[in-house]
Amino acid sequence: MILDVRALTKIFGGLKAIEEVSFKVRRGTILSIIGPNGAGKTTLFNCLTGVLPPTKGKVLFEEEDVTHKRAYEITAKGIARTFQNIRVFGSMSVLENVMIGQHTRSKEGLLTAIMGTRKFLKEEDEIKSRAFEYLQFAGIQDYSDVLAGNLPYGDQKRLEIARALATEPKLLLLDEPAAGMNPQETKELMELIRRIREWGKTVIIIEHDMKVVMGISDRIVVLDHGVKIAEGTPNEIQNNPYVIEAYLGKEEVF
Amino acid sequence: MFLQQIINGLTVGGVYALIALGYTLVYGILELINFAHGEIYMIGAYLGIIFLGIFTASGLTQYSLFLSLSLTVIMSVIVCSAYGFTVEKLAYKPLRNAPRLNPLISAIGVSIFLQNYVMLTQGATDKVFPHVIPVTIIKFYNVTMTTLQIFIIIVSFFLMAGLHLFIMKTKTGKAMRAVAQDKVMASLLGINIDRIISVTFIIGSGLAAVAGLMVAMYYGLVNYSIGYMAGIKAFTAAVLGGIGSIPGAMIGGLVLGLIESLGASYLSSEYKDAYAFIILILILLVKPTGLLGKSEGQKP
Amino acid sequence: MKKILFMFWLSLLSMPFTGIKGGAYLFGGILVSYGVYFLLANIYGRTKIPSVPVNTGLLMIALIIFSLLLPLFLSDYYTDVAVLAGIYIILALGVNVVLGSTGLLHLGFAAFYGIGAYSNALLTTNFGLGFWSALPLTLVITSAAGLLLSFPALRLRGDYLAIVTLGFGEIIRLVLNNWDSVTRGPNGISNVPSPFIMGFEVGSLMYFYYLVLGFVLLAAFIVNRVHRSRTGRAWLSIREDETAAEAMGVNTRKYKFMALTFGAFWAGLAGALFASKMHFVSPESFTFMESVFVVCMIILGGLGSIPGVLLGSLILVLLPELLREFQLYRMLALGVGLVLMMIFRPQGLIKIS
Amino acid sequence: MIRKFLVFLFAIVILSGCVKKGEDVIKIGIAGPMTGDQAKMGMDFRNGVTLAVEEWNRKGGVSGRKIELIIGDDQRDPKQAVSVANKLVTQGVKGVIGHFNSSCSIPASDVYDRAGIPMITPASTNPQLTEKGHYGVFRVCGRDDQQGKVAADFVTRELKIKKLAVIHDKTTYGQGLADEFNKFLGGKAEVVYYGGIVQGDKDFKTVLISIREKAPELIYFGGIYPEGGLMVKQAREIGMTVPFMSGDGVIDPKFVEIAGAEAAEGTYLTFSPDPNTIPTAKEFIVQYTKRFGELGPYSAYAYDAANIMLKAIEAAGVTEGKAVMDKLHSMEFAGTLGNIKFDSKGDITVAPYVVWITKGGKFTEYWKP
Repeated sequence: MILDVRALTKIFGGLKAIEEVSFKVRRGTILSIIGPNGAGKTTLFNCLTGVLPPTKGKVLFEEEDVTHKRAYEITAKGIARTFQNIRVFGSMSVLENVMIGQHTRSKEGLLTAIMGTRKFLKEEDEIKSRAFEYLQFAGIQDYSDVLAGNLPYGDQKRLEIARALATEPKLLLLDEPAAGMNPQETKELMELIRRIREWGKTVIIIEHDMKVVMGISDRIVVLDHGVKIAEGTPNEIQNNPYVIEAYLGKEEVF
Repeated sequence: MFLQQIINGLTVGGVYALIALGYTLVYGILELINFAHGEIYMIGAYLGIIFLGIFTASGLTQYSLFLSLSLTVIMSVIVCSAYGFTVEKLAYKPLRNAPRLNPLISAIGVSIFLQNYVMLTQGATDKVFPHVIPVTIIKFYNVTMTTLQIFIIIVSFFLMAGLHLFIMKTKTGKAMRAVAQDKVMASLLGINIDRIISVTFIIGSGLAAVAGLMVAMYYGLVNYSIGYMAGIKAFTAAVLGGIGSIPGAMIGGLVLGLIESLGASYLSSEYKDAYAFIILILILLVKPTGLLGKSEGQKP
Repeated sequence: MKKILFMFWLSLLSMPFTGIKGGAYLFGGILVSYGVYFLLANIYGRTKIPSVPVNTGLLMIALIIFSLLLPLFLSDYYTDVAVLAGIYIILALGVNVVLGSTGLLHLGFAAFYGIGAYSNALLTTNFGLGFWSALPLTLVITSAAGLLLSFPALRLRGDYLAIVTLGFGEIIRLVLNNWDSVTRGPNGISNVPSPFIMGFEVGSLMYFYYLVLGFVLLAAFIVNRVHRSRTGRAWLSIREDETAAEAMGVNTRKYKFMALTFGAFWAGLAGALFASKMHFVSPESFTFMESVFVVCMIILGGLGSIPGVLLGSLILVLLPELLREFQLYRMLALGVGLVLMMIFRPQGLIKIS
Repeated sequence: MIRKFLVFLFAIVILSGCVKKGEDVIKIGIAGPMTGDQAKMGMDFRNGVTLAVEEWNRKGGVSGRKIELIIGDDQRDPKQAVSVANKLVTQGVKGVIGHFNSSCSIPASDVYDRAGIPMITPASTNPQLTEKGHYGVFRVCGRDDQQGKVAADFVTRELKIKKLAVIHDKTTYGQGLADEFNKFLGGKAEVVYYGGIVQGDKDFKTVLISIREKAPELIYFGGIYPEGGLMVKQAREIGMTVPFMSGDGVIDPKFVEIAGAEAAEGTYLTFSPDPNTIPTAKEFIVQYTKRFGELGPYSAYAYDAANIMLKAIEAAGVTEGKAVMDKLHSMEFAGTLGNIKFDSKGDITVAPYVVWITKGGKFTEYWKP
């Protein structure tokens, strides 16, 4: 088990955004989290990555309690994420964006930078070349000097993934990566996610596009009103009566 | 002596509270610290002197002091509200979707502009409010106060209560609360956001004009630089009470006035201006939501 | 038509202050200037200021040579202005780290500037230290002050930070004005000595110019290096999106600490130079307007861009000196300029490269 | 943009080199707060100097050379003062009348000293200015310690007051004056309250209430008229009837206007003797009022300072700084306010202060030491 979530609860001023959610993720698999809007999926991500402190419950990452760690510490331990609404660093270049991802994997500080020591220069070079590799992996190496804010939408999504990968995570959380993409882009994205898994990373995805979910997931967790109502393989979920009920009348899913 | 200081503090605090309401209203709706609000108050004070001067010159004051003063108040409030309205349209509206820092800097620009605009047109020296209002000193036991002081305290409370009712009971007031809660939702419900924002600026500026007028009458002296310090202190009052909360602004203003009065008399009068800042920093560190503020659900 | 109505509205508003005649003049003035603007905009075919591609390397070398030769053919007066500009550049570079790179709107930088100036003045006049032996101490003191303020600053975002730093600046100024036994209150401290270099007094303006120039180059060099390092990137990411930065593994608290301390460091240097140049410090030099002035320099030049800081500081220091006759209108223009910049060109005159 | 800017810079450099110094005129600098909140003081002061210079020019100038006035605006900001001083020096002034505020004169005097240019201030009363030991610094007004002494003498000898309060506005001038006053009381009267207020503040009731508790027989205020006026007004509003006393910074018609004639009644102020009572000043007052209207408190001093500077230049025969300073130190001058002779520090030898009183909204001379 790479991730073990135990009875995680988050309350916003009386409102339970997620309640007693528990699940486990096996190393090297893809887990999807689905559920209607407002089911608490993004809040769950925020609690897992330390963006929000959970009210109750525990998060174990590689058997280590990371529940109340701050976001950057969790990133350093090996969990990276993308955001639902794109959050690239708009007025920095694409390459610089990915170089930020390398932050926890490098260590040179202020003084060596000022003096321009050989060690510092070597590290900068390494960061740059590695960042470039991630850009290549995500297929946006041609835009490395473009300001991230000027990229087309789909490429910004790819950039977010490249940036998250640059933190060298063991577990990658993707928040609605296919939202707003056309079918061609979605197909390429699924390909990219598969390659990430082949690379030995574990992936958790929040996604509405059921083609994506059913196509690549090993397991699926379903949330509704902050509560986990089902968990299983794509096949099991498709036939789960609770899930069908939760979705019924809201969206035509299947 | 203590009681005397309290009355003094209430007078000053009432004025702070009126200005603080303007900050709180705007912050509630736009999440913008309207740095220029202090200057609007200063403009209100100047307008009072200017209009009263015009009425005196035209003989109205000699004919009826009450009529002349009422007209002065009405005119000052109208013109001052127009200033607030125009400032919003010119300097903040184009920036509504910009990063948060931009409207704040724009507000600082407006503040610098208005200050120097008044300095250039009205001169840098102090303006004296004409001695037309008869001031009676009231004394009981050890405490002395003037009729003007009582007037200021009463008017402040009256206006604050009025505003509270307006926000709670009227349709526009309810719309204002809705916009403050959630702009997107409010516009979906058919509320004209631009109009509500304009109304907010007009009300805030009108209250600031009254505060300016009362200060001009009370101290009898106005200059172009009074807006800065008063603005900062009123903002402190708003934060102290919990920014966005109307009763909070009132209580914050009064508390700040009292703290200043007592601090200046029992600690040191040289550091009088520092008390507001020290309180501000402490409040923001210890209880950023202020005395009456509700803690909002944090969203990243 | 709508525009003309709007101009009429503006002049109507101004009438209580300017009188009817003044309001009419204002109306005419706005109308004419709008006409001129309209004409010019039509001639150039577009209304936006084009961004300038700058070959920084070559330009920098040219600028350095130019500034080295400058005092040889400048009068004392303009050398004096140039020295002041240099001091402001160092100060602005410091503020740029905090505001430009990290995106923290700090409105109390005059406090660090003042602490630097007073530390230098006190150490040299009271303890008989020279400029050079006082300098490291001054820098430590100001950096420590920067560190101290970052504790409250860390917990606050955006506009709250602005107002708290403003308060901090005012408190420091009040302390400088009221702590008579140390700062001599409003009288200020006079007879601050000039720096000595190898037993040789840098009293003359021209030598002081070179001293300041040296520090400016050093500051620009160091800030530029840091700007392009891992630390600089972390700062930028905080400015762009604090939550995303934290999620990318940047310890935002630590880097804000560093930015505030590093920024205060340069403000301290600028203050020390200011004290030994003026031979005199008093609390009046470290007001809120001073902080705003420096922020304006950075906004004018372009947030986060070092050439922008240089340009912004030069414009804001030189223009008022050149147009002393228009002194009265300087602040008026500054206010309007800030608003216009925010609306039409928030990225500053020089685009971030 | 950058390129244009560089061209612009070059143009300035070339232009500044082209400005030829007209050798047929003598340039005299005048520096003070010409804009800002003390612009009125600056204007009075400028008018006085202008009048003197015009008279000289009508007579044909100094040694046949006309006088040209160059005006510097320090906005009462010490930093601006240094900048203005440098500008005046560069423009080749041979002497400076100014600055107005002590906080400006003190740092600016360093600049003039370095350039070897004499300066005469008509209004900076802080002792520090001439205590620095610059050879070329003079003042035609008194010093705060002289003023403070006169006030202290008046309080202890004439009013025989035993208990008093001292307030100041925390400025170089106000605090300096209050401290000197305090010093010269020499324990002959008990100071029951001593403290500062914030310049620019409008509410002094809190301080006054604290003072009221101590029941002093007099309140001495070191500061200028806006705060002075408000303080007197507010003291009356909380029922205090004690007399106030202050210095030359308060003696301004606006003081009465702010406080109201009734509240201001009986306020003592130290200032130079009334020029209207001095025979030598008669001609000056007529000329000044004809041209500029009412006399400002420092107009006569400004007029005298300019005359003294020009007389010294004429006597020296050259405009070279050292020679002029020598003359300033050695000569005796007939000023409108009496004969003036400078001591080795550059101060006038006779302390000119008297006590005035506010009566019926006007200031009148009341007591001579």
